[in-house]
Amino acid sequence: MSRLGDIPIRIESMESPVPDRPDGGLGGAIDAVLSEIASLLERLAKNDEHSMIDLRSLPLSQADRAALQSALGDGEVHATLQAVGRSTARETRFAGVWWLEHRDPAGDLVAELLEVARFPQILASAPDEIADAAKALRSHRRLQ
Amino acid sequence: MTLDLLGFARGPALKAALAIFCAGVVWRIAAFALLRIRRDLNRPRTSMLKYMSMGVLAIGTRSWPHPQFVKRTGAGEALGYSYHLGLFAILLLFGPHIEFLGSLFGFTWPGLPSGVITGISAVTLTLFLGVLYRRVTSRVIRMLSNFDDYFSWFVTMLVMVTGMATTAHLGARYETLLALHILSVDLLLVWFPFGKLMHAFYIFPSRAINSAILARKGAPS
Amino acid sequence: MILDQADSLAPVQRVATPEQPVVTPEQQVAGAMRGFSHEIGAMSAFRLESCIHCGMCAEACHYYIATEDPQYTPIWKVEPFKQAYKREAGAFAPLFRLFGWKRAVTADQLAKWQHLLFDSCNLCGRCSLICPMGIDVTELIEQARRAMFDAGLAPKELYRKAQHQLLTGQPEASDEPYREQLIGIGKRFEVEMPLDAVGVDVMLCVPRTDIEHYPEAVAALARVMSHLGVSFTFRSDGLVAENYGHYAGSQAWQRAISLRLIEQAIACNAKTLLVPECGHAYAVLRWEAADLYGKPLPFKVQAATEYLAAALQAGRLKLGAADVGTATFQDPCQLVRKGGVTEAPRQLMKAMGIEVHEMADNGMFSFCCGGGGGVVDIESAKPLRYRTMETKLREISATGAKTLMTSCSDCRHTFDDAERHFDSDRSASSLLEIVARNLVDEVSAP
Amino acid sequence: MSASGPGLTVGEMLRKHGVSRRGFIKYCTATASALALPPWMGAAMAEQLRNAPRPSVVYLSFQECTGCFEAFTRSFSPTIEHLMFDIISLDYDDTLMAASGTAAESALASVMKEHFGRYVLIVDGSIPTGASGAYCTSGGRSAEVILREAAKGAAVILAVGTCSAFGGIPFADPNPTGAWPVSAIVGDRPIINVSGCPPIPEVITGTLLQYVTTGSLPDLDENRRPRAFYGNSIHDRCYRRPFYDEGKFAKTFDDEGARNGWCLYELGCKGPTTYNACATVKWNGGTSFPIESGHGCIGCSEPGFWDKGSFYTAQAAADFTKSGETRPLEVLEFAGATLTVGAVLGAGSAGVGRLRQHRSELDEVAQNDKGTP
Repeated sequence: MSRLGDIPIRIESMESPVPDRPDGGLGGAIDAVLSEIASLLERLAKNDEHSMIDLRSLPLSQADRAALQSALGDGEVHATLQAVGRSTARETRFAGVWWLEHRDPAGDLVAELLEVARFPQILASAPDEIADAAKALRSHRRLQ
Repeated sequence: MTLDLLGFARGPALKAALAIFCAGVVWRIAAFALLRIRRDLNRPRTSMLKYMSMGVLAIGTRSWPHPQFVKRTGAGEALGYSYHLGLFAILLLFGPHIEFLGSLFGFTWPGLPSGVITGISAVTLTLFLGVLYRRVTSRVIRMLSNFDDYFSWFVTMLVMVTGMATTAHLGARYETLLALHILSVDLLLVWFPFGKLMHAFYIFPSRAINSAILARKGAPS
Repeated sequence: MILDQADSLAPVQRVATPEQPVVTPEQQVAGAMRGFSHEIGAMSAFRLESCIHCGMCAEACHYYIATEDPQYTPIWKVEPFKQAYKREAGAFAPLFRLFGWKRAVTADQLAKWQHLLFDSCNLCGRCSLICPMGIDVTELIEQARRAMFDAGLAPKELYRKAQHQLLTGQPEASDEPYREQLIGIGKRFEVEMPLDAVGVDVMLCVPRTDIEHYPEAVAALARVMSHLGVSFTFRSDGLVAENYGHYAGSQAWQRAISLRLIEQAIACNAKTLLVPECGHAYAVLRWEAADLYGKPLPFKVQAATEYLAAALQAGRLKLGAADVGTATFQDPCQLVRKGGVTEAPRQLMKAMGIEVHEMADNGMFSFCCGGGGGVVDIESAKPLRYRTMETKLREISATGAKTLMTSCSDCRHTFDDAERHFDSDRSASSLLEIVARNLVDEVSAP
Repeated sequence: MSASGPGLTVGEMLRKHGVSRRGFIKYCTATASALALPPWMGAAMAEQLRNAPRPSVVYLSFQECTGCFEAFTRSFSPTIEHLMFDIISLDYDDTLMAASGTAAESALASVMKEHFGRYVLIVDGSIPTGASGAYCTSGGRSAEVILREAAKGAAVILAVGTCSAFGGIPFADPNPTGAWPVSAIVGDRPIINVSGCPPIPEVITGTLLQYVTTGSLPDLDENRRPRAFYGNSIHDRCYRRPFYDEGKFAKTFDDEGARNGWCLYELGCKGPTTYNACATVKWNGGTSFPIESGHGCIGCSEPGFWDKGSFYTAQAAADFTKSGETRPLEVLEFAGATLTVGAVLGAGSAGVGRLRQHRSELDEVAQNDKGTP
């Protein structure tokens, strides 16, 4: 190897730092996540306790993620937020299990979570903002 | 300039331990090998070539008891050999160990998957406990045993346990565990020339020389 | 001193031997340490160094097998030797002394080890076969025995016989000197007994056990030699094959006793010194005599069995069918495990058409009869010896053979003694006697 | 250079900038995710921060290369702008501030007086004490004097970068400037070490954020580093770890193993002994980290990292030769020397043994007759 150009270069995927398993099979990770979701749902049903799983903290391969997505499926509600970038909250076919994606203004994914709750907390309007809104509406031109 | 425990373990401590090991081993061997050797003036029954080769052969044949003895000592020997094999597999085929030895000898060789080594370690550890159990419960072995036997066992065990803890990251941080592991190796190296661990150097020459002397008389071994 | 007198003394019938000197415990320890120190050499040190305390040797020893008493572990029998070596002579002896890793040898210890080294070891060499480190344990025990002699702790029977042999040539006094007895045996069995001839091929010696208990074996030896047409002779001044100096552990006495035979063999210009059926006499002359003599012997030393087997192979010896029924063979330890004479007796038996039923442990694995190493002469060793013998006797019965044969008069004597003790009807026969009874005359020219 | 009016809480500041509560929750959630904090922390952080006052921050640079500050300014979440404008009040930073000379000096003095006992002090770089501190001065005062003075009124000190946390490169043997870490100079104030050369930008801002959020010291390890970021070794969280467990190692930087992304342990990766968040938070907005780019960890966030031998010597390797990297020739020399010593001692022992040995007249016989056949 005499010149820099001779060094072979291969771009590795940025998306998938965890190497896909050579056999293409699914790891036990998916089963573990699903069973975790199940127990979180049970707690939600029993104690109205809501909880979250940060998908980026889990060592999931691309195949794992796709498998998880297809295992959870699609439900009735799709919500889209426009707040410092676009976000979506999608209920899966399991009621109470929500798939959240947050993107920044440039459209890059900044957080991906599963929320186990009656509805995602981020959707609720904030009390202080409601108060502000009331004030704003009162001061609206038409009501004066 | 800071010298942490790990730096000490694989730096000055290792160097001192290796120095004691090398000098001690040669010292101990030379101290008896240079004693008087009686010339055997009696006529040999076979040629020198023959009895010398019988001696070399005995290195292999003594590895397992004669059929007549297998019932009485086969299990004990099997136990002994299996944990020795385990120890050697761990020492010579575990990646980081190859790296360590490579750093001393300047060449490396392929190893086994670390998971396999972990399995071997677990088995070896169990066998090693079995060895102690046997030493304590057998009346003969207990009588023969002295500080050397127990301490040599302990030092070897220490190396194994700290090694496994290091690989499994159990009990403390990796560098602390690694330092303890290397320190235990240092201890083993220091103890080596003074105790029975020396049998590592003796076993093959002992088999060969004793058997050659017997073979010179035409006697079996 | 005793040594100097010994050479000048002609063999006499009866002498008053000086009593074994009584020594103080301090002198015992000092003597033993002197002995250990003398025995240390590269090889013995290597053997002592190599032991890994695995205890396997116990499993080869008939004393341990019979009693399961750990003290009979072969390597334990040299523990004081090991102790002395590590403390006084090993590379790190100062450390061993400083940290007390090995204690000093004590007189109490030596007294206990007298039992372990003499009463409970036949020097049979079976343990040397089992050691995974390959250590020749027996060699160490012989060395430790010599140190015990220096400590003044040789068993009194062995000491007395050794000293008697040293002074008179005979281990024991007899009503009639062995030389006259030999002539008598010749007359009784009508065999020519050439005595003190010169310029012969073969010089013969005799086990005193045979003279005292088995005269036919003495006659048989002479008969076979005459039959082979070999020129041979006995020597009045070198008659006794045994060496009690060796048993007692005195190298000086062993040397003086061996020298008698060596000098006689040289005096008659023999090409071969033939050792009759006596295991330890063979080992002492074959494997130790030259070292004590200081140079290689100018003649060959051979055991009668291997000599006869060689003659058989060469076609010089023809044997007829022996009428002994089925037989089993007791391998003398010193012949198989020290000299490799394993096939020779079997060739002879085969030539006589004897159906041999081997014992479970035969050849190189054969158990000692229990009498070897001088043990048969030690009174205090008797109870243990009989107990230990049971293993051997069981193996013999298990073969179902009619005749028990051996080629060692000490084995034979031990079995016959057991016959009386156990009140059994099994005596041992001499292979040599059976060979002598079945000589076939039409021998092809040599 | 105060970026905002004093007295406003973070929430008020945000609303002033038109950021909705949802936007802020989302922002905090993304931050928590990027910092590998538990997901509920995002919402909790948003809630707390909204009502928290914006603390005053003083940033002092000493014997350093500005790499840490460069890293600080490149934080993706929270971004430095966001942090500076919304969450903290960066009141003194000699690299960023427009003011200079006496104006800057007096700005610092007034912040220290006004916010005494409440401001956050960030220190970047080691403190040289050699030559009476002449190696690093500002306004005619040595780094040590400035630090001691600034430390007095600090609520907490963030030692950012390995130099200020553990001494770093200036502190490495032979340490010509007599450099020391902050913890060696200041003993009576709480110190949080944010080590790394440089530290991960998000770890700097995240630690700051965490302090602002909770108002108290985070859980620290024995090196006073936040466990949230320094709790795991690189090795434990490394995506190449499965290869280590399988015993698959790259042997050189351009072999098959390297191309297949195998473990870099044998190429000297210090991942097993290095505690940092590189493997989880990563660099450049979560793009990559050194191991992902094919180079082993050099252990820059550990005390004494510059003195721990070659970056390319495996962790398991022996380390006792002068070169740092053990060379077989040196080992041979070493072995030869020790073996010779052993042989001499052994021969001595044997000689003494022979002299002390008891000899009998028989030995003389054997001795005299030796050689004659």
